[in-house]
Amino acid sequence: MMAEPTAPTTAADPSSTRPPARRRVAPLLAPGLLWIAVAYVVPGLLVVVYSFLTPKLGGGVVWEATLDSWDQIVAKGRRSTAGWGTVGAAVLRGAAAVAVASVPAVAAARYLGRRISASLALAALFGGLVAVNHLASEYNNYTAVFARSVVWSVLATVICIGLALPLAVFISSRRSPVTKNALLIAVMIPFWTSMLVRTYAIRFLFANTGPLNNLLESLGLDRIVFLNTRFAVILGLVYTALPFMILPLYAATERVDRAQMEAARDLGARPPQVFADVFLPMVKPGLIVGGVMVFVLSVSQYLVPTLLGGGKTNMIANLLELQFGEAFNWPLGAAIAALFSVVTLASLYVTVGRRDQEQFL
Amino acid sequence: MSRRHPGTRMPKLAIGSASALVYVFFYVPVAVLVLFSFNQARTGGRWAGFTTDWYSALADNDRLLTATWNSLFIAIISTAIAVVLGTMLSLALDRRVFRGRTAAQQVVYLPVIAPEIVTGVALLAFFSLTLGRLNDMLGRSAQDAIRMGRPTIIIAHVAFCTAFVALVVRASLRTLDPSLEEAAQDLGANGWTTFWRVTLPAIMPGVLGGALLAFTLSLDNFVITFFVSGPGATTLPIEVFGQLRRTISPEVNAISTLIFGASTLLLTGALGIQSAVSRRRSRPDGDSGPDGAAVARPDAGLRNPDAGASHKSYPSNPQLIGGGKP
Amino acid sequence: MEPNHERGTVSLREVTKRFGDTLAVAAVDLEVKAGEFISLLGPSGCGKTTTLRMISGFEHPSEGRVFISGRDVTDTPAHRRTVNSVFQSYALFGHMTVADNVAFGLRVKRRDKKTIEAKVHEALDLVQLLGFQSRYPGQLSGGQQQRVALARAVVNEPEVLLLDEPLSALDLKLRQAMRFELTRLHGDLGMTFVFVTHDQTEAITMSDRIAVMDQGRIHQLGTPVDIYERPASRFVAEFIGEVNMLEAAVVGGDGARTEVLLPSGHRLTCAPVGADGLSPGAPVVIAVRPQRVLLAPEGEIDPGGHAVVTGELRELLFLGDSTRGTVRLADGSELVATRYNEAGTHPFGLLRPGDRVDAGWRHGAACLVE
Amino acid sequence: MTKSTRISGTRGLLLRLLAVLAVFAVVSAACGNDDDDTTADAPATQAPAPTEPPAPEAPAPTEAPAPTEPPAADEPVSGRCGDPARLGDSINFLNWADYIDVAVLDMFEEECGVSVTMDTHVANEEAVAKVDAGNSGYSLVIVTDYAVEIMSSQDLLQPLDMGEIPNVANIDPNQMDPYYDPGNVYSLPYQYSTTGFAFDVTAFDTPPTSYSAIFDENPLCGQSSLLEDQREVLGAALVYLGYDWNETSQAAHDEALELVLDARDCVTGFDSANYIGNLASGEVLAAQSWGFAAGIAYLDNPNIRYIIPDEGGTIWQDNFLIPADAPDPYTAHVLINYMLEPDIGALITEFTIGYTPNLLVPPLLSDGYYEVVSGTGLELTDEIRDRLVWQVRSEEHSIFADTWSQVIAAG
Repeated sequence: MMAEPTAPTTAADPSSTRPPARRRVAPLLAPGLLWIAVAYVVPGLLVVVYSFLTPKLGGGVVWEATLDSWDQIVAKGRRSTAGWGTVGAAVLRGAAAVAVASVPAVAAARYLGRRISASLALAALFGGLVAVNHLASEYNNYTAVFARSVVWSVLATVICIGLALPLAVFISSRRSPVTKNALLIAVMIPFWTSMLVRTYAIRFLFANTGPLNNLLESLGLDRIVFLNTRFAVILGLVYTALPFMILPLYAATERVDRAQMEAARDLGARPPQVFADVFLPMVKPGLIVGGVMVFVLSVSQYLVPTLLGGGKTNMIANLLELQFGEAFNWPLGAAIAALFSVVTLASLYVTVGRRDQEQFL
Repeated sequence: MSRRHPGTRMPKLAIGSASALVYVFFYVPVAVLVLFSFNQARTGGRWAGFTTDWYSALADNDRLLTATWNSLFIAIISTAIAVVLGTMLSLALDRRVFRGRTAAQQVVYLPVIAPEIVTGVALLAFFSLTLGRLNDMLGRSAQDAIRMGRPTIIIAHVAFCTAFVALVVRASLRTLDPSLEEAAQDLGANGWTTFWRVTLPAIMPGVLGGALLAFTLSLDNFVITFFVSGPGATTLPIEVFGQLRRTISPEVNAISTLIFGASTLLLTGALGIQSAVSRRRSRPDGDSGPDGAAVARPDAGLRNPDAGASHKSYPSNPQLIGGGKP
Repeated sequence: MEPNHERGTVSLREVTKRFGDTLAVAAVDLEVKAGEFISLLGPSGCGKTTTLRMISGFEHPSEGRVFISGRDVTDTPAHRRTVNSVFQSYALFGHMTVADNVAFGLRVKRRDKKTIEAKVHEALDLVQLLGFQSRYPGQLSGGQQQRVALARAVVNEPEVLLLDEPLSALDLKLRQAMRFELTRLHGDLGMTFVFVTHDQTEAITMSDRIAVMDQGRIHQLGTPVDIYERPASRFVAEFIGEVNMLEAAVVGGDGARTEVLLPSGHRLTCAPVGADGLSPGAPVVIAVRPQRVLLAPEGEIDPGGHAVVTGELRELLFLGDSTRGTVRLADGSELVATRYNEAGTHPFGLLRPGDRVDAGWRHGAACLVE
Repeated sequence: MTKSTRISGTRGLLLRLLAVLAVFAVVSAACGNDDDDTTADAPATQAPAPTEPPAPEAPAPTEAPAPTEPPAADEPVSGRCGDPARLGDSINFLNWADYIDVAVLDMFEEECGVSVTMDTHVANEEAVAKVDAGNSGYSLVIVTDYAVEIMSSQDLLQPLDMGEIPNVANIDPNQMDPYYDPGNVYSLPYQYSTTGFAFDVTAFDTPPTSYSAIFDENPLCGQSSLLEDQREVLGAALVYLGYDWNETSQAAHDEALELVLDARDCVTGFDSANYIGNLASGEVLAAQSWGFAAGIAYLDNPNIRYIIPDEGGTIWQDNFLIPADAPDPYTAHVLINYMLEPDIGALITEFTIGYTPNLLVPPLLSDGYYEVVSGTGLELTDEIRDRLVWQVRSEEHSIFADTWSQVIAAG
């Protein structure tokens, strides 16, 4: 009977909408919507306006319109020590990465009995990321920071998925709802203590003279520099954002119909096939929501690169902080922020896609 | 293709150990800070003997206590407002049809996807602009001027908390059988009664989950708070960030340990209550799973083997954390 | 026409419902008598649930008016209507006990405690669930939940009880038992039941009248016998029970009977179509229920009292309580006949697949306009 | 029976929420109580904490304030609290994080009845931005030299009324009339110090004397750090290359950038936050450092030494300021004067391990303080002073931010 449209999803013809429902929307919607609009939309527009104004020594702006900030962003894009050689090197590295990645990808595709072209596309994506990453590390400009932030955040998102998936499956396969909630709460509890303090504890653990390196040394291994490296920053990103992947992914896993997976097994699918063809599509909404949250959280992280990157491994937020802080160049900061927001939102829009977006929203 | 089911134990083991690893990942840093709070050495690193001195020192550390109180106060108020606004928003977005719904949706979830640092900066610009104008308009002098502080922090926190609450509550609204509300109306309940007696209890797990998330986010927010705080409104993360210039004082570890302990107790207590409630509402082995098979009951007329099947799609199971997603 | 003011009547006047561009219900007129058990029967998406929801107040008609007990309730919100519903998903309140679920409507109407307690007791007694008061819905079986939902609705003594596929979530045996239960309840309570279903057996066995719907329209409204024996359209005939459809053309006839010619060359007589017959040449369809079709060796059926066609017996299928024979006519169309099996005898005598057979039925099988 | 079940069912959910609130209420009540208790005994217990002696032989620097304490508690308010009629009840004070012994604030509150709400900043720019935003609510702000110039140029400050600050007579003339505030119209010195180079003496055969230890031949790759401060890092690079510390030419900056980027691979990080603890724990063995910070690290690790490299370093001074829109300028004047009292100044300097601009303070400082200063090598001789420059900041110095953004972009 579900075919009868009982809840149309688009704004319906006014005459067919029940008058009472119409009336009640505004009081429900207005307070929250206004609040968010005041705190987000208006200031957001202000940022755009600021990017066209003149900087003032001491912070803030002088209300004189200028294109300087945008000019500077473009100029900084040009003032780069890298040349075509770098681009060539990036292409070579990317190609090598594609070659290396496609071997296991094709093998996996054959094993899973799936189309090889999809695996090749994945390998190509990987190669593209490697190439972009190479460019990011060579180009000495804002683009580099942007690219780096995006690449690291994507990496953090992938790692978060890798860690959260087994955990979500583990939790949702517990039988008692109380155990489930206990495990979920155990995910949340550490986050009630200040993230700064926990990050400081991570610093201690990974320090050159910290317990981990002491352990390595006592095992007769060399000490490894963990802190202020990409490793530390990505670890920090994962640590900070992981719960935001676990919760939605768990919610999605909880709704997975086990019978379908059993049916797939019954039809002769191997476990990895069941995972890829049945399980993953079913938890896709959770992956999307979690992925979006982790990505956004990571790409704009300030504390993690500051505390664990030690000023040597920086992300966009550090650049913004410089302009709004020491540099006293709010308009340039605003321009970077505006560009950054556009890049983030656009990349989300492109990757998530319209249909899934509807699911997310 | 031959069937192959060996190693069914293997993935289970792998999943279990991977999960254990995640918990280790979460808790080792916490363990370190708990340990440090009992360490005699002032600067971390070496263990200089057990002490509870830092806890007594904490009692005298006004700055830290004030900052903690500020954080809690702001988190509680923001969460309270956000839960109301977020729930209302999710009801409007999920239960009503209106023009511009998509646009409203996009605005509501803006805080979820807007980079924090941009928001902080934008809010600073916005508040310094508007508060200045406001003070001029009201003719406030320097003494009684409206300025940044707890109110501005709360305005900012409520905004992003509302979005997260709306997200989580909407997820539980989506799994809610819409005819539940219709049934209430059908039985003569008006909008209010329906909401209070039927909808709210049914989505309570989502609402609580949203509140929990909002509270966590508000309590731990640094970047946005940093930009919009004012005199006397230093929160714990900001205080700690200031301390990082030297080294985190053991008192910070002590208060973090206390917060950790309190939240553990609190949530464990909540869990206990929840398990009692859910045990009362359903048979021992689950009220929703396919394994909630019917036990033969002293049923006067008709006996049937289909228990559980019918309400499976709309579990009333009070799950504390509703998850972030449909 | 003045709507009937008797308590328990429902009138739909030219009720139309559109969802965007979709026409869900198209100008439906329906008069439900007081105390009647009426079914809205039709396939998925035919508009029957939407029609029901316009009576209960969950949908507002795009056009037309809805009357309950003679009062125009078109603009009355659901919670002020004197009707109650049993939902397909039962929609029991999971956080309330059985007793609280049943008492909900009375509490909302602020009845006094004593009355509530007495009525809840009575209602639970009615559905044979006494002793389950303090259970939660999660602890009940599907059938029990179903009966709680019933009790919750009838305890309010609604003028009309609306049931939206209440049996569809139950398994076969339980469904059959619940049919009796519902019929019994209807008898006991004497209130008007509007019952939505896509299951023709349910509709036929329980209803006083059936409204067969498709694509937002009521195709036929009548007693189960009317609907079964004299389907008004090909859709109704096909939807209710199994039926043979034979294409034919009118060749003559009068007000009492219609002469038609089958493509296979047979001339038949069937019940009249319309008031004054049809002009020769008009295409019609003959609808014959399989159990009305006799099979016999060629030439053995008396063409006087019967309409007869001839063909080849393709197969005989044993169905347990009956046997089903399929006959292929000269033009390739097939005709099905069923016979109840009786102990020790072959239902179709000595007929075997491959035999040339006569298939015949008494004159008066339905003729339908195409 | 049915009813009670139902209610407790709903209450279960409510309870959960209430329980959350209840615990916080308890916590907050505890905070409230503590507020009342602290004032009495805070000064005694608070002071020692940050400068706890690392080794028994180092006399605790914190014993010093003790003799000054009794008069503080018992003396009549007279000279130290200004005019009671004009004095406010409370004052908002914006200071560097971890830059004052909070006992001072408690003493002021007890002695003069003014409660001080101190907020902290971690960058001058942050303080400037807050004041610049208007109606910051702060009556007293402490920022470093160049920030004073910026704020006065933006008309964010009000002139100080020296008549209300008699203790101005105590201030070292060397620290007065600075480039950033000629004639001390808007500011008075709070503490000052230098920026140089700190290292663990056991890590070097011959202690370094030049920035080459960081920029050219860093012997401690992975165990040394530079400050996270565009002006200090680029300034050091510029003087190492033979330019002026405040050089703004593009060519010089291109060179400096290259130098810093080369050094970048070897230092563990650009770090203004953790390096003090890192020096103390041995995580880092050499670091560009603020003078006072080297002293603090010395407290935990007596092998720490501090030098101003041959090429030079910076001298900087933190200052009292009263914003133009300060809610209570009078009380701010009184508080400034209070902090310029010798005993209070001693408390502050003992805590910060900076240099005091107050000529009456040095005799009051403890042996422990002097032990740290001489042990670390923090003495400010004339020879060293000659190598120090002030950081200047004006519009054209925005090139530093441009260059620095390249450093940030690099990794």
